[in-house]
Amino acid sequence: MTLYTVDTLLTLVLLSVLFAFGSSRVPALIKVMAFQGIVVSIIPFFITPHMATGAVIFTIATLVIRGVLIPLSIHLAIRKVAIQRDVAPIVGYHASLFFGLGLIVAAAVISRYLNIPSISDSQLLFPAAISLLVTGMFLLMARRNAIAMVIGYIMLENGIYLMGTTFSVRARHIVEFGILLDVLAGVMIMAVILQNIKQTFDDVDTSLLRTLKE
Amino acid sequence: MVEMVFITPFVTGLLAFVLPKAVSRQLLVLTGAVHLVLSLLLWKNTPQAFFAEYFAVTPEGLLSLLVISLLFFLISIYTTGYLAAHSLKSENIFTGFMLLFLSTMTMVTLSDHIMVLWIAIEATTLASAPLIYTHRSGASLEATWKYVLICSVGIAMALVGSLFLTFSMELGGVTSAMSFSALTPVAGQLDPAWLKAGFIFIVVGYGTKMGLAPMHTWLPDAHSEAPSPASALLSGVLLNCAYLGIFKTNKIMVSAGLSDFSGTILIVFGLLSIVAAATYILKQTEYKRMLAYSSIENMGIIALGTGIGGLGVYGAVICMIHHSLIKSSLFLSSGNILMGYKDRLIANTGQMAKQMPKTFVAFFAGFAGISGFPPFGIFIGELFIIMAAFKTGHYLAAGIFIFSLCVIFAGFARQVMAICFDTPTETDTQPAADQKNFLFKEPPGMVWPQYVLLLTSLILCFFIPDALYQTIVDAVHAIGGGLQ
Amino acid sequence: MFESIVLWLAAVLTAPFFSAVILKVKAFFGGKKGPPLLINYYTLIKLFKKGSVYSVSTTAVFKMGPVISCATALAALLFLPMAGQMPVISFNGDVILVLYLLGLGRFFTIAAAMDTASPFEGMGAAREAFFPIICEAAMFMILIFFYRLTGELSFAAYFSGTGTLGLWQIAGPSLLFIVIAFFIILVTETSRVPVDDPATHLELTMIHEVMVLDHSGPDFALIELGSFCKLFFYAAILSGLILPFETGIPGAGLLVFIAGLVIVYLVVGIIESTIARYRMDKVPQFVLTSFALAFFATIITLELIQ
Amino acid sequence: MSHFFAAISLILAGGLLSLVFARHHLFSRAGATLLISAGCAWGLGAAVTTLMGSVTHSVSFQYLNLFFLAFEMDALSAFFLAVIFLVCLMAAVYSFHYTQDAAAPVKTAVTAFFFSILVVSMALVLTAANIITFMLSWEIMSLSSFFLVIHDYRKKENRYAGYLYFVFSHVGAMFIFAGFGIFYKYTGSFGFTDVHILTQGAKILAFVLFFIGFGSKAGVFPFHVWLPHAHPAAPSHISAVMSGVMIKTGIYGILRIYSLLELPAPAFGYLVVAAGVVSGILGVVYALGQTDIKRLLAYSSVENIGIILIGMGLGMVGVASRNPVMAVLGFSGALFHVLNHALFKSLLFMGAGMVVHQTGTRSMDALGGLLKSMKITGFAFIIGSLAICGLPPFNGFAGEFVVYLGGFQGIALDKIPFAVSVAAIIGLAVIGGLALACFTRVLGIVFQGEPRTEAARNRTESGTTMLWAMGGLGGACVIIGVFPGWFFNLSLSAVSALNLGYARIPQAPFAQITGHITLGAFVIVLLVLGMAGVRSWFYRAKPISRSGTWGCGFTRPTSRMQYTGASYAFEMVRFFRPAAPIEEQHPPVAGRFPASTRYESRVHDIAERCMAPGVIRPVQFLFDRLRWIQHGDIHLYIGYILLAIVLLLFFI
Repeated sequence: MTLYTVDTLLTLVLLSVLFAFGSSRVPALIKVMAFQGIVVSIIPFFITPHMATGAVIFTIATLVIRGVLIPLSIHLAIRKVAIQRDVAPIVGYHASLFFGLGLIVAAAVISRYLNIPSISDSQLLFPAAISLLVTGMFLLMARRNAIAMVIGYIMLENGIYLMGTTFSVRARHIVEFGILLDVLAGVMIMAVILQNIKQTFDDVDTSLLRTLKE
Repeated sequence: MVEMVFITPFVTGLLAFVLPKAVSRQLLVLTGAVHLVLSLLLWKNTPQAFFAEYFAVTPEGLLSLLVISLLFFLISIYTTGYLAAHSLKSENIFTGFMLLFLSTMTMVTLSDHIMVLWIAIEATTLASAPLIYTHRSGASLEATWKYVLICSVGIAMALVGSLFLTFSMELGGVTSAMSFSALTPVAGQLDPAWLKAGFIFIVVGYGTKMGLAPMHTWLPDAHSEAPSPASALLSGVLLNCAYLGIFKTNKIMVSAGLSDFSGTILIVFGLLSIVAAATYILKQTEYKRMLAYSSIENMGIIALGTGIGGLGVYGAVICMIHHSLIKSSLFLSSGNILMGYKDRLIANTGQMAKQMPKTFVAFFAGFAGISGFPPFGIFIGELFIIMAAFKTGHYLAAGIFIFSLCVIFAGFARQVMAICFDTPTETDTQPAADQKNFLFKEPPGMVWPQYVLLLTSLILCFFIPDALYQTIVDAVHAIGGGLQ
Repeated sequence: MFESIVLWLAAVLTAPFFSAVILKVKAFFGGKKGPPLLINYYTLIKLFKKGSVYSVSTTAVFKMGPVISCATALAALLFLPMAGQMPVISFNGDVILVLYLLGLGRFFTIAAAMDTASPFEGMGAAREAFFPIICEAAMFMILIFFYRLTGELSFAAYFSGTGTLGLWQIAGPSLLFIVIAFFIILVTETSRVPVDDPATHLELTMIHEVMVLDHSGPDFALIELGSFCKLFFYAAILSGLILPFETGIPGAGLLVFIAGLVIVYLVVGIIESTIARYRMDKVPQFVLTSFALAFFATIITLELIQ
Repeated sequence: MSHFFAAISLILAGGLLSLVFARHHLFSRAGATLLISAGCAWGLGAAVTTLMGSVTHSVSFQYLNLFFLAFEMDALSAFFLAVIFLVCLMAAVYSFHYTQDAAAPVKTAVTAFFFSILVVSMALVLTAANIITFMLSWEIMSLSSFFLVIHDYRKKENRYAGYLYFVFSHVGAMFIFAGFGIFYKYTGSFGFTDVHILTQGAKILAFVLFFIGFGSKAGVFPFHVWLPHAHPAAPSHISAVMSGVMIKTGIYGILRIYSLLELPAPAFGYLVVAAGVVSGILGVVYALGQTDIKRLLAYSSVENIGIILIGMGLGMVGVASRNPVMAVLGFSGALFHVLNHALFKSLLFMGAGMVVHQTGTRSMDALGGLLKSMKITGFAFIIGSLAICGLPPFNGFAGEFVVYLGGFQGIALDKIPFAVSVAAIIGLAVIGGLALACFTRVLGIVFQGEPRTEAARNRTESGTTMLWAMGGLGGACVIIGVFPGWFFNLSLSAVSALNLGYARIPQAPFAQITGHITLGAFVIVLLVLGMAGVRSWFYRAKPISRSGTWGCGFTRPTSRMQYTGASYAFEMVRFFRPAAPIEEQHPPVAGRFPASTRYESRVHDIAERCMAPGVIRPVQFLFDRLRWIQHGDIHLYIGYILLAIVLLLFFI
């Protein structure tokens, strides 16, 4: 039963990945990201049959931060910065979409061959994590829109979190929480920078940020 | 009470946001002094940490901690003069984040748990980002943006690497705490494949922060855009903190018997960084960027020495200490130059020997030291590294290293001599060229910190107190370095 | 020893006489009676009687010039074995000393010439500095040749007693090259035709003569005497080379030696009256040939000896 | 050894004192001069006693808790030390009046300070007995001399010179580093003791590396480019020290390494002789082409280094071909020439310094006729010139004579050694002739004839200590030239420290050689005196009148009609044209009554010409290809991170 739910959740994650690849508008991207954050952070509930209260509290905290606070901060950043809505792709959407599909397949194949310690026997966990990682990287590298890049970073972090689920349920939550705070603070600072970028260049196209070079 | 050392600056940093400017300046120096005292105490009697699982006093950590607090103290003194001469719009934010930055870096040096180390290092990024953006210019904004994003991504990689370490623990059936001190003895049981993968991710991740090519890309921008005291901190100690992460991980690799693997990777990154530095120093037009690239070079040298092992590790540690001392003094002097000439371009400076004799002495001595001339310590470090490279048969590495050193020196010397001796070319700086209109009078507070730093390096080149020597030796032995 | 000193004195005294031979030969070719054979003595005495006029530009160096150039020439003769006799002084390496002594003389001749601030003398000095460089190289090549044969490094070993004869026996053919090379060196060092023409009247084309334009009276006499001795020095070497016959009779050796000298001087005279001087830029090649000859000779001997 | 360190600390004290009391100009100068010269004298004494006793002192201090700074003074070091202290003593004395312009007292003090550092570091280089010590003092030596080169940084050419010198010395030091690296690989220790255990190949490689490294300091031909720029830039007493002794530290290095390697490979000898002949001939040819008097002297240092190398090379060939006489003659001749060159070259630089100091110009063609007004300087310079041309009875001859004898020893050998010896002898002969031309030129253009410009008109010499120094050095040149015996024995005992495997070198046969030199000297001196007597006898009561030089028909010769240095040297330089390209600039003479025209010619240094296209441009090209990496686009920056990871993952 639990394994089934876990797999469905992970499929949702993969779906969000595809959306992320395909979506051309920043708000949509944010929604995808928020959804993804929620899904990712409730997974531990289903992986571990009976959780300690600490784990429960921590997972809820994660849910709040990943699912609410982070998307909210980005959203506010956009609100402040009346943004132009296109993510300004370097790689086109269709190409990205196909890349995403290929990526998921590749991730699944690779993780077959890897010898991964896992307390959940879900086959999708690791592939999903990898594809989240790479998605983040992809958005960071293939979108000129600064907001899209920040979102990419967040997806990267989501992926890492997913990869660490197995570890996080065992580890001291204080440590996990520290990581989480770091991510949050990082996103906050990025949001601030986004606003400043907008104010200085009244645009968030990072192609404007190429003055410092040799 | 180990934690006090980083909690104190954290608290004072928070205070500095709210206190009036003058007070917070004093607070900066005061905290520096207190921090210095605390870390000296820590060094004298290495106590147990309260959260023993997360924090511990390790020799390599102690070394960087001592360097950090000495540097910060001197830099804070310089900073007061700097802030007096150079009014910032948001001074409190500057001072506050300086202190937070100090606290996070201290945390790095003391943290023993893999994840805590990661948290601390990521925290340094976040604490230093506002420092880079102090000038509120478009360029500084870009620099900050690149700094935050690239470093965050890089360090995220380091987090992945740390996770891989946990995997290797799982597979190896190691149930000890995730602290370096706990893992090092049992490293043999760890699953080698995941360990290697973890090392790769961690080296790339922390290497991004340390400024190893090709992940160094943020470094010259950030260091050149930040106000000079901040650049001095970034270049002098932040890089060491990142190096600490690699160093500790390498410790595990060595005791797991994978030193060849890790060594080769470190050597490659080291050489790449040195060559990259040579590439950009050769025709550099801005002196702060030049210094930044020279930091990349020195980080490369340190990585190279660590990778070579044996005497090279000793050389690397010596290089690390002296690079911090000398490079921070150089950045402070560059601050004076910037104030004097109001220009970042080397072409618009000149005749510093006449205009700013005190700064000139500091700057030139720093240059001589950083390019491996005695009586400054980097000379010894480079000597040892070269010797070790030959000893261990890394002839190609030694060749590339020596060649790049020559190229770097050629470039560096030309720029520095242009700054110090040439007559300014641009017409708009002609007034700056003659003494009357040359406004910047070097206040002692902005000169003798450099002298103290250089003097320390000079003394350490000839005499290392036994206690410090013992610490170094412990650190070196920890990753299988020898002294012969 | 005593004979050596006597011979040395004789050489110094007769050097002017032999130079007069050249003049006679030239006169003969010119179909003239020519000056008496003692002409040079008359000139010297006349000069010694005169006073001097010194240029205001000159310094003490100008006065040192004649003294030292003459002294070096005399010193060179001290080391030279004549008529198969041992020289006054001889030790291993005296050859090098002699060559450098001549260099010393040259140094001061040039210095004295530069002292006058005259463009022509400067020109002559430049040439005087240039050509002997190649001569020295050739001389040392010849020394290498001799050393290779004898293993000795002194004139005495080459030209006294049966030394020369021995040389001919070991390496006759290549010694011919040496003789020619030596003759070229003689012509260059003593600035005769075809390198330089002592009888020319155009300063632009002079080498040695132009350098001494400003010397007068006894100074000039010393210079003349010095150049006579220098010529005698090389001629003596050549005569030793071409007539290496060692007869037991004491007088005969001397006669042979004098005969050799006369031959050399005659040849110099004949060349001087038959060949025109070379253009200045041809001279270096000409001098280089002497080096080439000596080098060639040495190479051949390498074959011969093994 | 304690004496040695006492002397060194005295010298250092002098430098510091001058720095501390920089404001009190006279005091700081006097104090520096006194202390430094006292220290030099003391050190000289210590060195000479060591040399005559030919004992080895050694001492070592702990360094960085585990390593040692080891010092050792054997006969070889002592010999070089004696030379250095002697010349530096004279230079210190000279500097007192030379640096008396109170315009920039601080700068003077700084110069004195770095001068003392230079002296001390040179002394330490010569006594260093392990890698760390050696490199430490070596680098300090380079650094301090660099500051001396750029002491007058307002001139652009001085800055260029300083830069060139800085880079060259650093690159050279890197080669030395590499050489020591090879040592360390095999010995595993920083000491020099068991270097001989290296393998044959390693020894040869190390020797080549060291030869390049030390050669770039000594000014061996292709690596000499910095020298003619740097030496003139320094103040003259410093130029004297740099040209006279500092470059000798390179020679010392080569000798020391050779003796450490204990490998009698003939290849070393061939290499060294070849380098020597090339440096010697080209050095003097370029010297002949110079118009700047100090540059000329610098180039002639390259020439003399060539002579020294020829001697050393002959020695090495001698060792290789088991001919002890040749070996000893070669090495001792080279060492003897080290001493002699130090003396006369510093003498010449001091003379040039006096000229430049008084006339304010270094261009020879602006000078002339100085001998009339600067008697002492002029005659000192004449003595120096005679000595540097290797003419008897001066010290230059004594050294070259011994080298010649060594070369002729090689003639008796066959195959390559024979060819090498021939090259050496002919090379020496040509060098001697060219040097004669070169220095008659300097004399004639600078000191003789008539002043060519106002700069040279009735300039008198001043500065007592400067004259003392020159007088002392000139005297030394004559004394060594006439009585070389004792000094030659010093170099002999230095040779015995080279551990060539000859138990101890008998001095009798060499005493014979020096005896011959003395004999020759006496002959020439007596004859000259006699001739002078004859001359004065003929001149007694004779009318002596003075008038203008006969202008060969020109009624009104002017001083500008004098033969210039360029035209004096032109033919000779053109003889070596491919190696010494001459660049001429003159507008074509036009019209029936041509207007006043101009003519310039300069002789180019082939090595300097090839440096830019041969070395610098390729390096710059290589690195320019890499510059695009830092192109400012964050997306690709992140890409680098990914790339690095992906590439590395393949190696698991």
